Amino acid sequence: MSELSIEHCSKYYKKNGEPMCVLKEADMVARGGRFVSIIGPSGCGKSTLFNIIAGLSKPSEGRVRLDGRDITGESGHVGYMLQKDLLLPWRTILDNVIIGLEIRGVPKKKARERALPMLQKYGLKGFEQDHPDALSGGMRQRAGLIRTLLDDKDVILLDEPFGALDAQTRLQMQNWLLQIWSDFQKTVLFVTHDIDEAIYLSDEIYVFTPRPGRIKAKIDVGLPRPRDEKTLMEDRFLHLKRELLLMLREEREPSG
Amino acid sequence: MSELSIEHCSKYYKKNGEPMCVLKEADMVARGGRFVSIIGPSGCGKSTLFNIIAGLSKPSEGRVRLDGRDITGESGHVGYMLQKDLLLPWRTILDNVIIGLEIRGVPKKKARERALPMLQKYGLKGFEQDHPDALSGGMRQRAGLIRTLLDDKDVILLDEPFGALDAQTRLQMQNWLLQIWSDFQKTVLFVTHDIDEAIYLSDEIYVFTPRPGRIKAKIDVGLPRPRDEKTLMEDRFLHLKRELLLMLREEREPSG
Amino acid sequence: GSNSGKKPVKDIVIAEPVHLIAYLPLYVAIDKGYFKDEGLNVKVITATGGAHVTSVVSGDAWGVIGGPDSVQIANKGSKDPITSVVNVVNRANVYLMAGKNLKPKGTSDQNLAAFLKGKSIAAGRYGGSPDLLTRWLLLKVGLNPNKDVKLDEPADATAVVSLVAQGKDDLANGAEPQINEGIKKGAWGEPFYGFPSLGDYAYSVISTKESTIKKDPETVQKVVNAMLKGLKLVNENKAEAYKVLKKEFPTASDASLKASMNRAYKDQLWSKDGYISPAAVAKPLDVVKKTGIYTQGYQYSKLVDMSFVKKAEKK
Amino acid sequence: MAEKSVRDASGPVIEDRDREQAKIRRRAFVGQMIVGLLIIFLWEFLTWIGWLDSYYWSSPSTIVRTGWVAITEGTLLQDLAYTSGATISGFILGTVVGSALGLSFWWSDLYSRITEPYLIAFNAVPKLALAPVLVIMFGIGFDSKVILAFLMTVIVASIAAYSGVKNVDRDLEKMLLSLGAKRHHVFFKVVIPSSVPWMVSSLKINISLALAGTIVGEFISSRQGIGRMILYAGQILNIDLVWVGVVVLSALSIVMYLGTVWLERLLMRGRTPKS
Amino acid sequence: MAEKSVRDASGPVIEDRDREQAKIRRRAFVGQMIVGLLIIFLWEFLTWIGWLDSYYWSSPSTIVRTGWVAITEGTLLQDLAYTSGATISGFILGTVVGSALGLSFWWSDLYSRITEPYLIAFNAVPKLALAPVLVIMFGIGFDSKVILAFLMTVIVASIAAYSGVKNVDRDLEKMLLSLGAKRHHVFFKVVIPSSVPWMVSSLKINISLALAGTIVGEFISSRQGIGRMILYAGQILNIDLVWVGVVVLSALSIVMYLGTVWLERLLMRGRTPKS
Ligand SMILES: Nc1ncnc2c1ncn2[C@@H]1O[C@H](COP(=O)(O)OP(=O)(O)OP(=O)(O)O)[C@@H](O)[C@H]1O
Ligand SMILES: Nc1ncnc2c1ncn2[C@@H]1O[C@H](COP(=O)(O)OP(=O)(O)OP(=O)(O)O)[C@@H](O)[C@H]1O
Ligand SMILES: [Mg+2]
Ligand SMILES: [Mg+2]
Repeated sequence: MSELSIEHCSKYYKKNGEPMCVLKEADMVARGGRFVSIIGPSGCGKSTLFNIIAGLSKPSEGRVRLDGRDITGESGHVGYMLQKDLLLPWRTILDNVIIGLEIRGVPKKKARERALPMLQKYGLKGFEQDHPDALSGGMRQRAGLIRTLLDDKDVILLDEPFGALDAQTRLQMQNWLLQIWSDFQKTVLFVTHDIDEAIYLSDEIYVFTPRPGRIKAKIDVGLPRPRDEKTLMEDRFLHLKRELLLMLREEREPSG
Repeated sequence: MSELSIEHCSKYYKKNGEPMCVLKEADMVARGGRFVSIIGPSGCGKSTLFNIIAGLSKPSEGRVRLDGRDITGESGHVGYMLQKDLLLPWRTILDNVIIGLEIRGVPKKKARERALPMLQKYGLKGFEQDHPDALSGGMRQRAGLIRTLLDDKDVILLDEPFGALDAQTRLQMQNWLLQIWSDFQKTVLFVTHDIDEAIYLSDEIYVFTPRPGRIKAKIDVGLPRPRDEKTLMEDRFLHLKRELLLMLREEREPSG
Repeated sequence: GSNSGKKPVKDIVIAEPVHLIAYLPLYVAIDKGYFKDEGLNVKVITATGGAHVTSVVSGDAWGVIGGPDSVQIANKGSKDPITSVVNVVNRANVYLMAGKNLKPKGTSDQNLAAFLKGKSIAAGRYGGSPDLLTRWLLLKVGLNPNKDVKLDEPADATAVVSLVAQGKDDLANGAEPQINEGIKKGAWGEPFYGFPSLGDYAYSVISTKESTIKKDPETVQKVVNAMLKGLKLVNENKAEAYKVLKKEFPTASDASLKASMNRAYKDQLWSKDGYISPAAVAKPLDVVKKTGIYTQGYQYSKLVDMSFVKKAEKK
Repeated sequence: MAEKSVRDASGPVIEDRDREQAKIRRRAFVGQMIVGLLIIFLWEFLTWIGWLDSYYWSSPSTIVRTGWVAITEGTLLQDLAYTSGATISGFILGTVVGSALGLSFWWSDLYSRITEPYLIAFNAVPKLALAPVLVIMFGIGFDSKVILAFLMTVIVASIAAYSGVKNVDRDLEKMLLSLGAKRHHVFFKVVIPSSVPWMVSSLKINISLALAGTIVGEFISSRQGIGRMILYAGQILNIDLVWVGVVVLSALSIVMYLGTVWLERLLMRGRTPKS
Repeated sequence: MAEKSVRDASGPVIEDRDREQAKIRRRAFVGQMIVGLLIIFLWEFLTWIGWLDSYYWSSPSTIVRTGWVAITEGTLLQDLAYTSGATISGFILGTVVGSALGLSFWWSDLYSRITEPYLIAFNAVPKLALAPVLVIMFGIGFDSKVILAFLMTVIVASIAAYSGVKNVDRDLEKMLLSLGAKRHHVFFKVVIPSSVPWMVSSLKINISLALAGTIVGEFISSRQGIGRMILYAGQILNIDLVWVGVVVLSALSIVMYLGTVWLERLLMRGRTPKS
């Protein structure tokens, strides 16, 4: 039940000699076991923020804390699924998903035994021994997600994991993710472009402004759990959807 | 106002010596100027079908006709935006989008003049001289779409063009695509995973079964045009959405 | 060769700069088992670019067959100089050939000077004995090798023939089998000048390190003994010598080998007694001095040690 | 043309990449044979009618005859074994050490930038020029040939591996780091495997460089080997024998080339080619 | 450590890749200088105290002295100009022709498969062995050195370009075809540009091969050039002068290497490195 807090994080790059701000004073808290989504236009610094949280990039200012401990710039504390699928083309799918376990020193054989049922359960049955090239985009993304989940961290960052999945699998994966989340009590930070998805999955939604990314609003979803497909037709759902659509339309005017 | 018809197309691969069917007896007609969407689970052969239509791959059986003319195996008759963004990393964005014009022999300078306003209009202002690496995923996809549109074909195949776009741009692009489509009377074949998107954009929706891909249903949307954000809350819209969700859930059972 | 398992066999390596018909006495001594009889197992390695001498200096080879001049040059500044112990080739084995339709009036210095001036010469590799001798001759007849003639100095013996054959050069220097090949090819006729006319000339001698002579004089003696036997056979038994030659150069044509042998005997190429006379050493060292390759002096007594040859003769 | 093949087919056309590849391989083999025979035939013919001077160009039939003599009366086969032994040893050594070196550059940008020009300078020094010095350093035995073959290959291998290292996808690195990987994990699990195609791409160049290194070593000093045979043949103006050496070397290099192709396939196994 | 640098910063830390790169470049340069000076110092010292035999190893001070004599009284500078001229000409020729050849393999799998082993075999033949034939074919002038430098580089360049061709993303090809491109469009707009990194990766290897080719050409026959000087020095066992040649060649190859680095940067300009 880890709590992740982002305190006043900013990120500047230098572009052609000029400093450029891509993320501005982000303040967020993901309380233990909560499902928090981030919605924002492309290029507003969502992946940058995730890189900072995962310790892969240092913020220009601000801190990241996990259960109060300062983890700014340190990697390995949170699970992170990057935006690209990033499967290693020379490994089979099975060997791709166990790489996190391998790093933690789990013997290959044991790691494979642990991963195999998961692959088979989540639609990669028969593809365990194939190389990523042989899979369609959706399948690759699934493998990437399974790899992150096998890493078994309390806080998981998911950068548009379902962006490339088809509608069916998407729904299936959404439910499955909710299942995992409630079973394992993980804190999830989730980037998505899909308003339905954000509302359906989250406890809270952060809405970002266009570049330089700033938090524009924080919305409490407040829909009862467990949720299912009927949730999508509920009034509260449709109300939130309209609200978000409006917020995003507002955003659009200055940029268009 | 070109009409595209796919007649009984199938595709077999040989995998480990065994023939494997990835697309089975697809029969489709996209009448001139219509907007036709395809929804189906990942790996069901949607990209395979598009490759066949674009003449990049030959069907194992069946024919493709454009306005009655057999174009099976011939490329260059339809506009095609592949699933990956496929921007050339060594060209600037501006030079990337004009490549189709270059191929048709338009002088570079003229091509640039034609492309520049389009880039600026559709959210790539200031990035014309950047290389694709410097752009976020969404921006790259936009550039790819602009490239396809500049190619100026009557029939356009779009393989999940908005899969990587954020919700705002997505809505914006959807409307913009509808604009283009009605202005230029293009016939559009559109692959998507987003049910909302499919209903919002299309005249007709084809639903595919999982691999081997077969056409499971054809749905007439029948929503009045022009459509706007209010359409998303209409009864007919919600009804169609529920219907499609059910259809996809049915599909899920045997595969899960 | 004959085999003897009586004495413990010692392995010895002798480095040669090229694999040459002129070194026949060495090959004969190996083939006929003269070294074996002395309890030595001799192997010959070919080492180019000056490496034949350095391999002795570095201790990889026991001895070297080559000119005493190159030995003296290598000795400059060395703490363990190389010393020559037995003579093998006692004539300057180099000839000058002229392309067709070219002929000097005579071989006097004036005639040669007049003939050579302005000609282009395909000489051997720069710094090699044929090349140095040619330069030396040019200086001797009063020409400047760098100005009055054009010297092409290919590293490869065959190139000398092709340069003249193609008319790119007027003259060439060289030895057998080049002479015969050039005649066959129609590049030139018989040589118009032969350096063997210089008389005794220590062209190829066998040398080893001073420390070897001090520490292991027995082995030096054995090598000298065997070499003298080899020289004797070559000088006295032409038929046997030819057999060994044929064996050593199996792919060369009979005509070419015969021509080489004939010229060698005609010019008394091989030393009769293995003795390196002070006059024979003086000539090559004069060549390197005049051509500016090595201008410091030398001491015959330091460069040459004839005690082993003398001891062998006494027996 | 593309249309026809579809129309004429009676049943459905099943795309089978493996079989197509096999077909191309077979055709290429036949083509190679034809080209080879054509070269031999033209060579023989042109020297026979005198268009090429047979003194310099020899002729295939003469070369075969001379080669036969070299095998039966000379030591061609031992020479061949000597040369190929040294080449293969040097090649393996050079490729392994060079690849390790190139990969090690991943660890520090500073270290790699400092080291690289020295390696290049060292590589560029023509070994034959160093004959007297090399004898001192490496001696005159079999080892010295192996060392020269090694020296010829090690730089190319290291540059290839370094190119691979520089082209590693940084995002893969990020992904691994996010899984809590240390740098050595990234190195062994991402950097090395993703550099393999680059390293493999240098094999074909390196095998011929190794051969060249061995030959140079034999030129400098040797009792055996094809290089020594060629040198000797040149000195006694036996141009036919020079050609025997050249032909044997070419054959050897083709055989070794095929060996590297096989090795390449072995190392690239499991990596489906881009389709 | 990583944390500190963030904490200590008073203002926001602005990430600036360009400046970091410049810093590393500067440091690498300093490092190279230090390593170079260290080598020279150790060399001088070890020969001075006698750990290295100064007869073989010469010493930096002796080399400088001998080099000065070679410049003032000899023809070292003309030799240098001759060698570098031939090297650069051969390098440019070989790279251009070789790259064109390698790229041409894209047009036909069959053609490339048939041609490749012959190229490799041809490349593997040590040029020095062919001296007599080469003299006939190319003569003994400046041209023959350029041609040898060309022959050394052309195969490596073609193999590199061919590797690039084989690694072209097929989807890019598809994309272009879907835009109605003919094969020549794909070739010029996709195949060539995406092979550039591969071709560029061969430049560093090729510059030293070109130098080796020139030196070999000078060995075969020359009136000028560093190779001829070294050969001559070795012949007369002037090991100090051999070292002068070696040092000059090394310096030349470092300069040429830096030239290729510059060229590489020029050719790769506009391709943002993977971040
Ligand atoms: N190394 C860098 N140097 C300069 N600018 C950078 C660098 N990395 C990212 N940027 C810029 O930072 C901005 C934010 O990028 P980021 O990838 O975080 O956006 P995002 O919100 O994840 O977008 P998307 O939804 O499209 O993935 C972009 O405009 C990008 O151009
Ligand atoms: N060259 C090939 N050889 C063998 N099988 C292939 C080949 N190309 C594609 N396939 C298989 O064909 C099936 C359909 O692939 P396709 O890319 O058309 O799916 P898709 O519907 O576009 O999926 P997605 O929505 O994930 O993009 C996949 O299972 C894939 O593994
Ligand atoms: Mg992102
Ligand atoms: Mg697809």
